[in-house]
Amino acid sequence: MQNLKVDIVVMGSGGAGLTAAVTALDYGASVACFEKRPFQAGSVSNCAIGVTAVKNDPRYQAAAFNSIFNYTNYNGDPGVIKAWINNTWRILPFMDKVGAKYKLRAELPLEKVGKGEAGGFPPQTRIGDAYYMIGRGKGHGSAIVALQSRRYFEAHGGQFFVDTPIVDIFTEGGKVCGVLAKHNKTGEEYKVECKAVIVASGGFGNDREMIKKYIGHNYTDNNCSNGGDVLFNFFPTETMTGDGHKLCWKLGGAKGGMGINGHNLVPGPGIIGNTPWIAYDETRVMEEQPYFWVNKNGERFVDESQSSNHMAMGTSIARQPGKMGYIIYDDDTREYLETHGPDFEYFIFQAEHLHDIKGQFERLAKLGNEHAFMTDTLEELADKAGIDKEGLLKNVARYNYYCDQGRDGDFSKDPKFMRPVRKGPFYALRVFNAGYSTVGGIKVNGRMEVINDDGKPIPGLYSAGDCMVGELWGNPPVGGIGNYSHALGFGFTAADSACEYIGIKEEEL
Amino acid sequence: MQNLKVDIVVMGSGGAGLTAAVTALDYGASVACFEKRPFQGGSVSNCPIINMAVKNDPKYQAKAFSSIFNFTNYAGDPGVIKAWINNSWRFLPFMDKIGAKYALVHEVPYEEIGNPKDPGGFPPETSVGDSYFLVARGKGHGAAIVTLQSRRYFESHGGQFFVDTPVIDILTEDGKVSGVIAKHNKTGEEYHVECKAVIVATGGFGNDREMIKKYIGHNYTDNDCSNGGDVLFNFFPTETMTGDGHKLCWKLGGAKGGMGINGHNLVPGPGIIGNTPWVAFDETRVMEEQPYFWVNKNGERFVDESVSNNHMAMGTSIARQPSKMGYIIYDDDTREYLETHGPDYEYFIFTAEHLNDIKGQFERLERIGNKHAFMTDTLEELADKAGIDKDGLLKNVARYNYYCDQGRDGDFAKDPKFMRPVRKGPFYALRVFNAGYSTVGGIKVNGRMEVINDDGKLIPGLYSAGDCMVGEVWGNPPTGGVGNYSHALSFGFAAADSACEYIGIKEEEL
Amino acid sequence: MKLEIKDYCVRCGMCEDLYPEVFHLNVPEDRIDIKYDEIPPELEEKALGAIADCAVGAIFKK
Amino acid sequence: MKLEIKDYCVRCGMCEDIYPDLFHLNVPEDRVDIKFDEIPPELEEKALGAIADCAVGAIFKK
Repeated sequence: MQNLKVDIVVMGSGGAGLTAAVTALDYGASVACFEKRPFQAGSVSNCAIGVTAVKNDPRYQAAAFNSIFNYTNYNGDPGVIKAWINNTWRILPFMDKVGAKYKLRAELPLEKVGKGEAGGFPPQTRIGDAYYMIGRGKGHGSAIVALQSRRYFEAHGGQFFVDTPIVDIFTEGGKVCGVLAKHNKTGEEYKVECKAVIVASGGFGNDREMIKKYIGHNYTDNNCSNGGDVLFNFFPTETMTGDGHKLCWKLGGAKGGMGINGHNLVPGPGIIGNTPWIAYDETRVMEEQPYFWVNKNGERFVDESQSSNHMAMGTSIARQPGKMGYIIYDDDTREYLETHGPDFEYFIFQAEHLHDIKGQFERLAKLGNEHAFMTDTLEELADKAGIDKEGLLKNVARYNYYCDQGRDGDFSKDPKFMRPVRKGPFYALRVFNAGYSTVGGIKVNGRMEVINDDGKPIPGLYSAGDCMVGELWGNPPVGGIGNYSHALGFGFTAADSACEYIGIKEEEL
Repeated sequence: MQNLKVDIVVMGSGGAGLTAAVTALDYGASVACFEKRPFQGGSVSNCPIINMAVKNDPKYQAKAFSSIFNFTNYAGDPGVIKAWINNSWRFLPFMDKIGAKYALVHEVPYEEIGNPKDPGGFPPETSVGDSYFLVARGKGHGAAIVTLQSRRYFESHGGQFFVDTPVIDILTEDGKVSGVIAKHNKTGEEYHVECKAVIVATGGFGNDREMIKKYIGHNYTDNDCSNGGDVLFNFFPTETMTGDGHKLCWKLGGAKGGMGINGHNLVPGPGIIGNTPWVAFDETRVMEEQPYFWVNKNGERFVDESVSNNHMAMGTSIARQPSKMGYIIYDDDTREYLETHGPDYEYFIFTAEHLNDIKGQFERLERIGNKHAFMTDTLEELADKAGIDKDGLLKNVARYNYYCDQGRDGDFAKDPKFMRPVRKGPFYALRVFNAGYSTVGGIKVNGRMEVINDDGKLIPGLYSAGDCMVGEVWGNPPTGGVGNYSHALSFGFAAADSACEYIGIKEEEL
Repeated sequence: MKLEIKDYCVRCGMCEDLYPEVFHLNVPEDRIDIKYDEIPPELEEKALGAIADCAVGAIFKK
Repeated sequence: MKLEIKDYCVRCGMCEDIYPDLFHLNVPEDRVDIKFDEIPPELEEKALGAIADCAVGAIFKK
């Protein structure tokens, strides 16, 4: 048993945890950061390449705040929304400080805040300047930011423990007073006395019961074979079990809104790897095209010009029976994709033209992928893909009628994306929701203080990152809601509040 | 026991039920409409005075559709949204047909669809169509005339209308709707009706406490909010809205759709609200809409108060606060400002240039025992009397006054022109709850108003329209500000179209 | 003067809001009660007001 | 040529995605396994590729 005494303990070393740890350290607090896995970075080790930063200018911040609060149908907590938006400018000096490089990708003029063109995200959520983080090799920038934050933290007196999850948080007279951590391999216990704890333990993508109970989805493997409907493949681990949620709830913390951040994906061998950047084939690009989507009953369920909008597709697929959708091409469109090229670009794989789609489908079949189909007739496609035959034939005829008329009588889709589904062979992809991580569950206020059902803070208990970001939305939609700047903005805020609480920093009004 | 045979039975005679009944009749169907209460009108007997209609032009309809679908964070059912928007123009010829008058009050130019210059009390993305005033009689509200005239048209064109006779069961034969059983409330007379299709238009379940708690998480309360409850259904004083249609559809395998509360924030208790929202007993409604200083039970601000007249914003924000209540607090300077300069926001039902003798109104409310309006000399006293956390209130008032003196809102970026400090006693406060006009949603339907099961498959012959299914417009409806008379009308048209196509007396227009 | 209320009255309760001395919205029985069989002379003017103000014109002189 | 992986490797599994013949992401053990103690000559070029491509530069020649 080791005994320690620090001002602040941080639980988790992802985007939010390390940002809070470094920020608190620089205010002069003594900080210990406990990481359950053998390394730093949490879920940002595997994804984020860009970040949003709203200018440190009240006009931009007010426009961004109103756009987001309105867009959540006012379900989001305005204090939490403000904490994110008003602290994103700090990302740039933070990256300079820890030595991570970035470059401006697109500046957003004031009049365009929340009103940009749609692209892959709802216009109301495009609220700040877009920066691209410079990664190393074929990797993604956020892994470097996390690594450099850890190096800075350790070099400036921060105590960093890997393989050592926090197993309990202690209180005295209702106030946080310490934690107990335990090394995964050696079993060594660390009894830490502290004044404040910042819980930054991320999502609970590996806890099947929590996913079913709180989000209503069934966890499944990468092949979506066990009748499940959400896979957490982007972030291949088995450690995300909501430890922070359980401890905060045990201490009386209320349950906040919960959802899934990720986006729609064709599962199964030959399509997805460990990290989303590596394209085994061009299904990711084919799935983003604004052509013809149906559900299990063969019915269209969305204006397909939203196909590249991950919130629109994630939420729409989650509403369909079996929580799955199919995108179907005929041979003319297959040829169009190979000659003219795709209408929508998928921002990760830029492909002018697609290549030998027939060959790619044959390869997937050879690898045993059960979610890509190539058939000569629609009847055969219905049988093989498990789509209601009568529904499919009726709705393909209806859609072709509208294509010939050059208007979409059902969902007012832009006629230029109306491609009939007529000439075999037919190509179809079955698409599920892929969770990158779960979002939300720990209820906090705008100071990142963990609050109970009565809105009262639990003194000394703070939270930041995926585990609390549901409060930004209230009842989070499915998909397309993740933003690396959340983790950073909330990390800064949690550190500020904790340092004000322990009395080493004044609150700036 | 009476036996009848008709093509279509309509359950309920509110805005959606009577619109469906009249529309089906005009397609040539034989229709019987069964109303549980002794009269027609349902929940529109007591409210709407304005209706929205999107022009019958694909360009306008497409823009309106995407504005709404986007605003629901894509949780709304696009087919249902389309059925609402693309049928809303049919309101105009329908009104002419039944002899009810209307007047255009605001035309929305194409570029302002979902992006109005002045959003008024609603989220900008939801103002998507032209607004028409429903010409009313006396001091009443236009919708009551529309349903009365619809009933008269229905009865005079061969429709069979039964009052005091709720449908108590829907019968099926090998999975298809085949009839209903209805029973007169007073005589006990039973009606066995053979039919091919049933349109369930039974509205909300505002009087079923268990359903409200279980499906929406609110606690029903009386008009004084005295039993610790947090939502009152005062606008529509009845005891009959018990979700009969929901229960029958669910029994037949219909899936549960999104459910919420349509209504808006209100100060409860005697002297403030009457039976109908049109009659102002005093000026609290106007005071409550002003963009000044709101706090929750812990004394914390919880919203950018410039949305105070936005009923979805305030309803949803209040629903998120502890005990689902909020307080709007004025000091004496602002009281005087309201009496001299007049309110910054106009409440579209009570247009008051200046408020009058606010002190006297609060004294009157106290005299008649209203427990939700407070007038005190000090903030400490206000905290005690109103049940607000004292140091939370004092701390946050000081913080707010600091920002007022600086002319900037560091918390929610409120427009500085609405930053009025809370400094000079006496202080006036109103405790505000969510008032449900009705519940919304619960019966899951597709874009053809066909009731569907969890697998998305339809129950042949079973349709639904109106408040009982409108949750599908939203997916997970926000609290408040979600009601729109045009929902009832459009879904009534759509349900009648689909039912008449199903029984083969009408072709589907693609 | 006697008053009667037609069956198509929509029970909105506005008559009680405006003329509480003459009308009462009886929610349990789902109807409007007129407080006097014979309207006293001093309330006759209010009764005429109610006839004019009723949302659906369901109040008549019997 | 021998390879080693530093402790700050973020287990993103990209090395397995690009060079499956050299690396395997061992999810239960939460580490990346190198498939050869001594890298065969025909795979040395790929090993150098992995060193360059690693997201956090955690792959080194021992």
